[in-house]
Amino acid sequence: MNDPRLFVDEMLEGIVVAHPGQLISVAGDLRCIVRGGDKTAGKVGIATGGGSGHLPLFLGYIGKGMLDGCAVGGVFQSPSADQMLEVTRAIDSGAGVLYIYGNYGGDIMNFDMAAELADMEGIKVEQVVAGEDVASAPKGEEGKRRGVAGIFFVYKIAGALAGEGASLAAVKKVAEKVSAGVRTMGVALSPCIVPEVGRPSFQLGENEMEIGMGIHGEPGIHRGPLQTADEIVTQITGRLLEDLPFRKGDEVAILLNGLGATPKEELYILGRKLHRILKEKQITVFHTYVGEFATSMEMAGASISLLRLDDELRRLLAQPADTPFFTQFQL
Amino acid sequence: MNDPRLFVDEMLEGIVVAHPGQLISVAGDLRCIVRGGDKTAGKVGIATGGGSGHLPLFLGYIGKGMLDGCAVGGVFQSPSADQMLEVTRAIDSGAGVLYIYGNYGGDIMNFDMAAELADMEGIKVEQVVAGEDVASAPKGEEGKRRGVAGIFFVYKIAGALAGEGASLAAVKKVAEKVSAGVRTMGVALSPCIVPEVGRPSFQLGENEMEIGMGIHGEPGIHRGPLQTADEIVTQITGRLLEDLPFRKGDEVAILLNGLGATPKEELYILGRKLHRILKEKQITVFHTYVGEFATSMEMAGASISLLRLDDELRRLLAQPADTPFFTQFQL
Amino acid sequence: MQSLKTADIVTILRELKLSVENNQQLLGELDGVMGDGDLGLTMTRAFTAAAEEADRSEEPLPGKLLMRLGAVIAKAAPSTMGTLVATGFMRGGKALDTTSQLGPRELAVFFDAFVNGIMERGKSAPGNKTIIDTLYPAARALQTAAAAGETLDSAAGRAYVAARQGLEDSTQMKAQHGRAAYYQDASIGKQDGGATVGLLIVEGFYKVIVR
Amino acid sequence: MQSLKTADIVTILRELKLSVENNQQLLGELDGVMGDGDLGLTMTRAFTAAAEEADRSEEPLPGKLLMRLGAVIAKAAPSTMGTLVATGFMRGGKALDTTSQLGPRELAVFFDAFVNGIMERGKSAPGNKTIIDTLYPAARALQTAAAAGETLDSAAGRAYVAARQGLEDSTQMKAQHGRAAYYQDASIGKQDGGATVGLLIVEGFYKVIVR
Ligand SMILES: Nc1ncnc2c1ncn2[C@@H]1O[C@H](COP(=O)(O)OP(=O)(O)O)[C@@H](O)[C@H]1O
Ligand SMILES: Nc1ncnc2c1ncn2[C@@H]1O[C@H](COP(=O)(O)OP(=O)(O)O)[C@@H](O)[C@H]1O
Ligand SMILES: [Mg+2]
Ligand SMILES: [Mg+2]
Ligand SMILES: [Mg+2]
Ligand SMILES: [Mg+2]
Repeated sequence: MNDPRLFVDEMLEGIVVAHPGQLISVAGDLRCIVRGGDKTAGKVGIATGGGSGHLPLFLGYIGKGMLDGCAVGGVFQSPSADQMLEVTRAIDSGAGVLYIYGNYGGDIMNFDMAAELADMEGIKVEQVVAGEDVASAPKGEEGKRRGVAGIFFVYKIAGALAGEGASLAAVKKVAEKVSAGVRTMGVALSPCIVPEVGRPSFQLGENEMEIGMGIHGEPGIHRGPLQTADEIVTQITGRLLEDLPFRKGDEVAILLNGLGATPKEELYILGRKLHRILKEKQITVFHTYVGEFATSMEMAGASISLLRLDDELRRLLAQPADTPFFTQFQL
Repeated sequence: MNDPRLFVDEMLEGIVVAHPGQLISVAGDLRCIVRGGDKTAGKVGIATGGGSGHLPLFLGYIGKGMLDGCAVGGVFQSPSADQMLEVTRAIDSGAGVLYIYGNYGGDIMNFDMAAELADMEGIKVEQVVAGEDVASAPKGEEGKRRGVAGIFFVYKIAGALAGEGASLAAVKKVAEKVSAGVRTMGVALSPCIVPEVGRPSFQLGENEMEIGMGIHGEPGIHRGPLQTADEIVTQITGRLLEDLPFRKGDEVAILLNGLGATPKEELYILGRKLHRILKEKQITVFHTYVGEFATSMEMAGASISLLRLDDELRRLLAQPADTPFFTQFQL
Repeated sequence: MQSLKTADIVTILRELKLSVENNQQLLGELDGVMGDGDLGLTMTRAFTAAAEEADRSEEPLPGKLLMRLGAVIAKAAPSTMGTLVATGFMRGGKALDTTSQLGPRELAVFFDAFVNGIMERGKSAPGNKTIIDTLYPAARALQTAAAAGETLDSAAGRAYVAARQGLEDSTQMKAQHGRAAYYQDASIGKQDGGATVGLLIVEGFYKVIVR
Repeated sequence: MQSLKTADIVTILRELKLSVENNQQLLGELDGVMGDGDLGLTMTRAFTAAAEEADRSEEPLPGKLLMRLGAVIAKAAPSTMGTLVATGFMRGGKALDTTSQLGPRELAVFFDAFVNGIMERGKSAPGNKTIIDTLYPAARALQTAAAAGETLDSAAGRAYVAARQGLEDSTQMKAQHGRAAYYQDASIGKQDGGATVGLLIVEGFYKVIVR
C-alpha cells in the first residue's frame, strides 16, 4: 500500500488502466465509472454504487450482460448523490435507469437523492434495494436485511434482461424477484482492516469464528470456537433453507463467496458439504459459482448464497456476461 | 476445514460437483482430473500436474482453449507418475500429449516417469518445464528457476494452439517460446500454512516483507521492512525488465497475481504503478490480467509476470477460453 | 419584514454562509466527539457554494431558487448532513411551487416540507438526536403562528425559540443514526452537530426577517 | 548359480519382499530422522506388489518381466524412492532386451542401466547421499568382475561387498536431495534410508545367486 488516503483513487486508476475499453471514468471523476463503448439506444441503464473495499463489488460487474455504471465511495463509505447523478446521466439512453444497491443507510440516502436529482432532469429512475443477509434481521423483517454477496445474482439477471431491451418496469420487476428469492449467510474468521484506520474493525481470537458477521464487521448471530467446515455449512444451510423456505423439488443456483483471505480450496470444501445437504433435501443445483464475488479487504471467511430459480431466472442467469471481474459463456 | 488429512480429497470432491460437465475424475481416482465431454480426434492433449494448495493451479485451467487434464498431488507435493499416466491415457486422442508443469524436483521426476510409462504404451509425450521466477536463480541459470504464476501464459497459449489442431511438435514449440519470454517476481507479506502441518512454513514479522519468495515459502532475495506499493513495484519491475530484457517498443501482457490473502484492491494499486513504469519505458501493454492465478493457501503477497508478445503469441493469447477458474471472450 | 422575496432569500444565504463559517470550528468539534469531525468543513463548503449560486442566479421564483440551491449543496457537500440539508432545500423549494413571496403561511410550508424531506431521506424521526430535533419544532412553531395569523417577524421569532429549545432537548436524547448511534447511552448529554446546524439555519432566516 | 533365468528373478523378488518387510521398521526410522518416515511402508508396498506380479506373470523374458515390475512398483509406491526404484527396474529390464539368461556381464548391464536410470530421473550423482551411493559401487564392481571373467557367484559377492562399503561411506556424506537436504551439515554421520534400500536390493540378488 502507498498513502492510505490515496487508496481508493490509486486503486481506481489501476482498474481503469487494467481494463481499457471496458471501463471508463466520466465527469472528470475517477469515482464515476461507466461501461466503455457506445450506449445501446433504448436499453435500460443499470447503475450501482457503494463503498470501496469489496472488490469485485461494485464496479467490477460493469460490462456486457450486467451493469452500465457505478459510483464508487471511499472504503466502506457511500459515494455521493452527485456522483451517482453523473453516472446516471452518462448511462441513460432514454429508456431510464435502474439503481440496484445494497441495503445500507448512506447508500439509500444518496441514491434516493440522486434519483430525485435525475428526475428533475427528466431521467426516469427506479430503484431496487438488495438485502438478503439472513443473519442481519429475523424473518418478517426482511426489509432490514443487509445486502451482501447475493446482489451478484440481481445484477446478473437484471443485466441479462436489460440486454434484451426490456422496459425499465420489467427490469425492475425481475430484479425484485431475484432479490426476494436469494438468501445469504456468512462466517468470519478474522477481521477486516480499513486502510485509513489501519487497525482491525473488531477482534476475533485465533481459534474463534463468528457466524453471520456483516461485510463491514457488523455483529453476527453466534460467536464461538472454530468449528469444522462441515459443521459450519450444516448450520448456515439449515438457516438459509428454512428462511425462504427452499423446499424439496426446488432448483437453485449457489454462490460460494470468499471474503478476501480465504483460500479457494476451503470454499470448495464448504461446497462439497453444501451439495451433499442439498442432494439429501432433493433440491437440484443448476449452477455453482465459487470465488470472490463480494469481499471485505483481507477478512478471512466465506458466505453462502442460494437463489431459487424458475424458468425465467434460469434462462437469464444462463446468459453470457463479460465484465472485468466476471465472465461467463452461455451456460 | 475438516480433517486436514482429507483436505485435498474433500476439496476435489467439491470442485468436481461444482463444475459438472467441465471436470471429471478418471480411473476411479479423484486426483486424476480431465476435461468433461468428448475428446476431439487429432487434438494434442495438454496435461499438467503439481501439488495442491495453489488454486486455480493446476486443475483450474482444464477446459476449452486451455488444458485437458491434471494430476493432483497432496498439499505442496507432487502427484504420482501413475496418476499422470492415467490422465495421459484419458486425454490422448492419438495426436500425443504435452506435459506442461513447473520446475520442481518431485514433479519433474514423476512426469519423466509418466512419460516413460506412456511411451511404453505407445502414447507420444513431450514435456515443457516452466520456470520463470527471476528471484530463484540468476540470469544464465534460467534452467534452475522455479515455475510460478507465469505458467498461466504457457497454458493459455499452448492450449489455444492445440485447439486449432496443431501438431505435438508445434504446440511444444510455442509453449517453449512462451516459457522463454515470461518473467515473474513476487513479494510475500505473510507465510502460508500447510493444513496437515498446521503452522506457518516460516516466520515473517508484522511489518516485514520478503521479495522473491517462492510459492511454497522458498527463501527470496531480500527481506526487510514493509515498503510502499510503489517502491515494491519499482524494484520488482526493474528486475523483470533487465532480466529478459524487455526493451522500448516491446509489447507485453501483464499478470498481476494475488497469492491468496491479498485484496484485489491492492493488486490494482500495484498495477497502477506498473503501468506507469511501462509507459515511461515505452513498452506497450496488450492486456492486463489481475486476480488469483497461482496462490499459496492464505499467503499474503503478490507476483508480477510480464510476457513479451509477438504476432503469434498475441493472436493465441487473445483467443477465448472457458475453464472453471478462467474465462475469456475473444480479446 | 412582512414577506420574503427572492432577493431576501439571497440575503439569507449570505447570512447562512457567514454563520457556518463562524461556527465551523464548533461544528467540527461537536461532530468530532462522536462522528468523524468533518461537519464544520462540509457545511462551510455547502453554504459557500449555495451563497455563490444564489448571488449568481437570475431565477425569479423563490421556490425554484431554493430547489436549485439544494442541488448545488448536494454536489458541494456529499456528506450525510450535506445530503440532508440539500434534500431540505429541494423539497422545501418544490413545495413553494410558483409562490412569489413567502409570508408566515408559506414559510411554514417551506420548513414543513424541508424537515419532512429530511425525515423521509434519513428514515428518521423527531427524538433521534439529529438535525430534525431543531427543525421539526421550528416548523411546528411556524405552523401554529401562521394559523393564529401572526406576522412573519413574530412567527420567525417563535421558530427560533423552538429550535433553541429543540437543541437543548436533543442534547439529552440518545443518538440512533449515523456514527453517533454506535455510542448508544454514551451519547446522552452531548450536543448533536446536526441539530446545531438546524438551529443555525432557522437562526439565519430569523435574523434576516427581523433585521 | 551360473546365470539367472526368469524363474530366478521371481525368487529374487520374493526374497526382496521378505527383506524389506523385515527391515520395514529400520527403514522407517532412518527416513524419519531427516525425511517423513514413510520409507519402510512404501518399500514394503512396492516389493509386495512387485513380488505378487512376478508370481502371477507368465512373461518368459527376464528383461520384459523386470520392466513390468518397474511399472508395478511405480503404481504401488508413488514416493521418491518408489519412483526411483521403479525407474531402475524399468531401465535395467529394458537394457536386457531379449536376453534369456543373466550371466555376470548381463547382470552388470542390468545394474548399470538401473543406477543410470535413477541418476537421470533424480538428477543426482554419486556422493549425494542417496540410493545411488550403494547401487553405483555395486554396478562398478559387477562390471569389473565381469570384465575379469569372474563367475556370477563371485561377481555378485563383490557387488554386495561394494554396496556395504558404499552404505558406510555414504553415512559420512552430506545430503543434497529430497527433504534430507534441508539438514545440510547435520545430515553428516546419519545413515541414509535410500542408500539402505539400495543395499537390500543388491543383497537380495546376492543371496539368491549364492544360495
Ligand atoms: N439518518 C439521519 N437522519 C437525520 N439526520 C442524521 C441521520 N444520520 C445522521 N444525521 C445527522 O448528521 C449529523 C452528522 O453529519 P455528517 O458529519 O455530515 O455525517 P458524516 O460525516 O458521517 O457523513 C449528525 O450529527 C446527525 O444530526
Ligand atoms: N533426487 C534424488 N536422487 C536419488 N535419490 C534420492 C533423491 N531424492 C531423494 N532420494 C533418496 O530418497 C530417499 C527418501 O525416499 P522417500 O522416503 O521415498 O522420499 P519421500 O518420502 O520424500 O518421497 C532418501 O533417503 C534418498 O536416498
Ligand atoms: Mg461527520
Ligand atoms: Mg463524513
Ligand atoms: Mg520418505
Ligand atoms: Mg513421502
